[in-house]
Amino acid sequence: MSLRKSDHLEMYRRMQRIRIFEEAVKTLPVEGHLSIGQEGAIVGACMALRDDDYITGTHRSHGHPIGKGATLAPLMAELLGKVTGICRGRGGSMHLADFSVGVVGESAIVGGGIPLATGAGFSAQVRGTDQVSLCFFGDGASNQGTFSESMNLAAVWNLPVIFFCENNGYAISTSVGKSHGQPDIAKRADGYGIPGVIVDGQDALSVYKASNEAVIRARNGDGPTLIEAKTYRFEEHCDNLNILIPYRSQEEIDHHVTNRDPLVIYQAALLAMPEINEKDLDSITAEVVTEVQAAVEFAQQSAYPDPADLYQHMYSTPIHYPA
Amino acid sequence: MSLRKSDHLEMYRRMQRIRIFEEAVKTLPVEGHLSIGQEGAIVGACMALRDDDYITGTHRSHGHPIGKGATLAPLMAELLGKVTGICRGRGGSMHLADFSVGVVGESAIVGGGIPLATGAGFSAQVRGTDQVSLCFFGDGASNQGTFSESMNLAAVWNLPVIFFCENNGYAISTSVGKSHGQPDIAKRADGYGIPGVIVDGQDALSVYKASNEAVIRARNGDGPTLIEAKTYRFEEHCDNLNILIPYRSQEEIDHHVTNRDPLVIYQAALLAMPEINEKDLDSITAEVVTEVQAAVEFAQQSAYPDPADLYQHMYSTPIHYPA
Amino acid sequence: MLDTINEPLIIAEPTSTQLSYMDAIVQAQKEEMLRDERVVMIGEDVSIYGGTELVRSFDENRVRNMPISENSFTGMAIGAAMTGLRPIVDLTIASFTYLAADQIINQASKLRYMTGGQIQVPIVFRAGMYYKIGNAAQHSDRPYPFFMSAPGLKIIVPSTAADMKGLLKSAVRDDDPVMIFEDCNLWAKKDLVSTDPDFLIPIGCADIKRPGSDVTIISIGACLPMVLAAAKTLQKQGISAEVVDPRTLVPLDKEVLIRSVAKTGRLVIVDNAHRTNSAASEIAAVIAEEAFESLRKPIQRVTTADVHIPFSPVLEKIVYPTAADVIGAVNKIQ
Amino acid sequence: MLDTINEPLIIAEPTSTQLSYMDAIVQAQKEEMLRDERVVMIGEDVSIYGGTELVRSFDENRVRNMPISENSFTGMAIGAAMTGLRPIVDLTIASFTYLAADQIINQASKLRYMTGGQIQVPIVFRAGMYYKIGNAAQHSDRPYPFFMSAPGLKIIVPSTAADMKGLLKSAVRDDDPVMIFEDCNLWAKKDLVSTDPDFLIPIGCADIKRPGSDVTIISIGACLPMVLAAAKTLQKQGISAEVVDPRTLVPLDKEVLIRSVAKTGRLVIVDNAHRTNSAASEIAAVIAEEAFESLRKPIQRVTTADVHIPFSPVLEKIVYPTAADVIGAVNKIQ
Ligand SMILES: Cc1ncc(C[n+]2csc(CCOP(=O)(O)OP(=O)(O)O)c2C)c(N)n1
Ligand SMILES: Cc1ncc(C[n+]2csc(CCOP(=O)(O)OP(=O)(O)O)c2C)c(N)n1
Ligand SMILES: [Mg+2]
Ligand SMILES: [Mg+2]
Repeated sequence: MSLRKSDHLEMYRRMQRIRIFEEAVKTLPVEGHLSIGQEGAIVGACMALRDDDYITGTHRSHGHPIGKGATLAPLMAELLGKVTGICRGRGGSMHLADFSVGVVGESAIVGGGIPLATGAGFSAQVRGTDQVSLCFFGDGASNQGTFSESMNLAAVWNLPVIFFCENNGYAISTSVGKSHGQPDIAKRADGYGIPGVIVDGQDALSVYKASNEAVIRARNGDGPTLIEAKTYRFEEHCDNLNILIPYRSQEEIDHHVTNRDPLVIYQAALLAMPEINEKDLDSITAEVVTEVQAAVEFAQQSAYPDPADLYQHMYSTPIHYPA
Repeated sequence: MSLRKSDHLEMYRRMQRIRIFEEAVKTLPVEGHLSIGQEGAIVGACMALRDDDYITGTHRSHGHPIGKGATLAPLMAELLGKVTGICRGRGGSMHLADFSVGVVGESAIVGGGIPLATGAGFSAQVRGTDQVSLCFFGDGASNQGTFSESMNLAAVWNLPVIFFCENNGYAISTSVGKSHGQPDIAKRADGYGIPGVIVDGQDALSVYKASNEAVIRARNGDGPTLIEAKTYRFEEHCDNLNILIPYRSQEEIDHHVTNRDPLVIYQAALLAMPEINEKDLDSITAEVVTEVQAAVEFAQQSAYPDPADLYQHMYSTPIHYPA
Repeated sequence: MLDTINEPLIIAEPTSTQLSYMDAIVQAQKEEMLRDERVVMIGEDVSIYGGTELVRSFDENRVRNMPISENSFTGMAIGAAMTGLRPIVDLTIASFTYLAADQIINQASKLRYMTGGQIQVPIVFRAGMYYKIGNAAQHSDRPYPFFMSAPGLKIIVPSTAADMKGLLKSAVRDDDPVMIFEDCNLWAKKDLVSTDPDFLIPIGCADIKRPGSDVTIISIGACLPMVLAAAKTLQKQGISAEVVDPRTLVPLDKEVLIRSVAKTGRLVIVDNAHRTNSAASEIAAVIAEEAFESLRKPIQRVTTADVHIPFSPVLEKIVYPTAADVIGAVNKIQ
Repeated sequence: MLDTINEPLIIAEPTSTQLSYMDAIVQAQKEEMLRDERVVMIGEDVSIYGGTELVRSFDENRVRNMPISENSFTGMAIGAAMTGLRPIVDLTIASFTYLAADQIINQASKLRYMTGGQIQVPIVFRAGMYYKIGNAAQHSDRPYPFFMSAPGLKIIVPSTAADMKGLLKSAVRDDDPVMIFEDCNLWAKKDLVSTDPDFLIPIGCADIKRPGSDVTIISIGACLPMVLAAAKTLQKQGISAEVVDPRTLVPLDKEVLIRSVAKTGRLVIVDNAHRTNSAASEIAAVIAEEAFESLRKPIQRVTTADVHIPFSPVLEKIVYPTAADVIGAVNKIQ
């Protein structure tokens, strides 16, 4: 499926939503793991999905639901612990799972979401739908046993799953070079008999293309694919860390921020298209700025959960509960 | 290092020890997972090791210590739950770990021994010895996350570890074809940047050769290797299983027993050597028969542990114990 | 679906039949799988361990054999539960539950709450406790206490074929994660079991297995036959023991337990788990807190010693609680 | 090495200094690593989380950064412990211990026994309990009760910088696996701590943090500052509370606990773990069994509710036990 103008603009809109949402988060009293720098990878992948497809994400959880099309206000309200939050204030920054757009979990247990995504694919297969499931996980997470176990499970049962690695080069302070026997995570696919693809994660269009191929494969019943998007995190791992021993150079960061910004790269690609002009993009940006402002206001004006409701949502069928 | 006559005879002796030990076990009231059919893989690997090198094994635990050179009597006594057993009667059939010959554990948790072996290699590296550590595990175990995690750990830290897969085609009733994304487990090595080698596990000499190369690499500080020995289990998974749905054909079993017996194959190879003759082999067999008989008698005549010693060996430094 | 109180469950017994504990497991699963096509079963070597009948009755879509990857296939089932299926995960031997503890606790037990009720996780985890059979420490754990400390799970330990069938079926129909600990020592034990495909035993209800007046003996899981034997012997001594089986450990049916202790004033708790932090400990704590005024004597825990399960039969047979231990404990508080 | 009773430990205090709980962790490790070159430290991002000083003091042979593979690097450390090293494994956040539960329980806790004493496993597992800081349920567990039910482990929960230093050092010198649960809420808390590099606090010894006569309050881990504050308030009410800190949960120093209850006749146990199967439950069970005759009133457990830790600060702050709860519990049994 090739992208129409409206798709391109939607892709741009979602990337801007992530960027501007995260910039707003930086101004709020919220501790978070930001997705700035990784918008191309996230949105490029999500644009290849249908609304009823599933994703799972990670502790770096803001970008994924936005990429999948979530409304911003409940996400922002969740960050502030409000009852209007997407998780009613129970989840918080590492867990912005919006089930209404197919987010089956944002796991703060590194590697924990990979089996869940595999299960969503399994479910689709058993129920006989043509939904697919895409699993976001980091380079660090790829060293959890769940990754290889799940790839194998998906391969054995030919599940409609896309394993999508956001390789941003680091797991907190640990570089891929110092934590991986070899640096190309996509090469692991071969050991499980599934295709492994490396893609430039800063180029949203390349990401979209690779993801789209994997989605088509999965939807056709041809099984899982591993995609490794080489990307970069522009900000610190999260904003409450006190890292005294530097693990990456300022030059490295500057290089990526200056030359490898996925929004700048995509903008250039869009503006090279005859059917898209600067005004299109500017008006989207302006809309998103308004949207994010509204989300912040909504969040700030929302109430906190009522302490009396502490036990709500623990059980579907509570029995003798609370004791 | 190439094998001298005495090495060949020792290799033959250990293979016979496993075979004859296991045949004796079949006559005893012991439930066990037998190593018959896998002697070539086990002994071929162990012969590449020094006495002070480490191994870990699995629930199919009888062959590994014997392959590593253990005395038979304490192993047999352990199977009968006697206090003279190698584990003082605490371990039993799935756990014949003889530390005196470097067995660091026989884990009945499938995949559980792989990190332990990695740790023995880590320990050797930190302590600055040139010991190596070899990890036996099955095709089934290769699907545990510990396998990929440990390979990666060993690769990252260049540990002197040999990951040795006894691929006997089945995990209980589940064939490799139905549980692995692709059937060559050795191919997974590439994903971690380490060499992966496939070898005919029924040919002890080929196993020795591949293992020896891996041991040299490890001892030289060149890091881990994955070896996959294609082998076959001649007996049922273990002798208390009631498997009502057949998972392998009688023809398949017959084929291996008739044409692919590692003892027969090695015998033929030995007899083709000018320096070895039938008498050499016959006298070894006779010695081993006597040795196994003595082990059975020792085991049968040994006492059970004293119930008063139930708590012994729980703690090195017992504090308020038993409570 | 919002939080609601469990619908009252219909307990009907049109006809009954003699069924083994093992057959009760198989039948419960088969009936639920026939009733609801969202129910699927996954596990290692599903064709063995009592699964043969299921493999013969359902295709691979419903009964799936898994590679040996406990944490991930458990997580896979959790993901499936979140997206429309109602999986039964057979973890086979209970000592393997530790491998899946991360997914069971960090995901299954937590996700409903953490998503503010957006997601529900209707899933059953089965774990078989294979002990007393010379399997040694790595295969003989009885780890229900371990999971009792994680909120969000329901935990059941049936002691009879009827309880097994009724509770397992309730577990499958429950919209929350339920762990069911089966006891291999009961496999062959037969019992009269309803043939009604809607026969259910509600989760969270204790059962008085034997009424009595002098002492309450709370029996957990497979301790029951031995405890009933002890109660018989005690009767001959003139001591009338009331035997109560909680059946569900989380949530605990405190009311029934407290009522019994209020009547007898004496409590012995029998549990095959290791003593420290056993289910017996939790129950003792509840009673010492909520029914202290009823207690006339110290609570007695009769449990497995805090020692790993040894292989040698002469050692193994002395670690578990026996009828003599139960009788001794009762006599101690007369 | 055969089973022997712990050598009597020398407790010397030549000089002392003010040290934070976090610095006590760092110093204990550094001193032990200097003393014994078999002591190595492994964990994720070891240069952060207080490890910076260790990374600067030791080379990569002694302090190793690990890929995110908790079960395997824990197992790797266990294998190393079996073959001559004495590793300290930093599992960082306690909720991640479930990922390593298989190796900790099935291997580390069992192998000495299962090999008939051939192998010993001198290893320390550190786990940090990060809660009360808006980390939500997947990062906020306090799972020591979970591991208490596995025989073969020693489990410590220090509540002061001095206890931390002395117990962590004892843990490193112990020849058995020890789990140490640290509390991030105490990191900055300072305390007078001995500078003697051989200052040790023996494992298995409770400590009376405040003598008293009317009620015993057993305080677990980081509940201590709050419990001491409650005791102060109670004093003003004319109630003299004895505050006892078990410090070690396995093995439990029953003697000291029982002696205190024998004196006061009243017991409140305060524990930040979830109520069901908490350490408080185990202690309540021990007392209800072994010191029942001393008890004049029901045992009170003051614990975290059986609910997952919510993110929202307005919800999170109400789940943990407070001084008011402790005072309420004490007043209930006056
Ligand atoms: C099981 C587990 N181990 C460790 C952590 C602590 N932790 C949080 S984020 C992180 C790094 C993850 O790296 P990566 O997967 O590359 O994701 P990124 O942060 O780069 O997006 C770690 C180690 C965790 N949350 N869960
Ligand atoms: C963690 C764990 N899961 C499941 C089992 C049950 N089990 C025992 S042996 C076995 C098959 C192992 O297959 P493989 O690794 O190929 O070894 P083999 O038996 O063929 O020697 C299984 C599933 C176990 N012991 N441990
Ligand atoms: Mg990363
Ligand atoms: Mg096999």
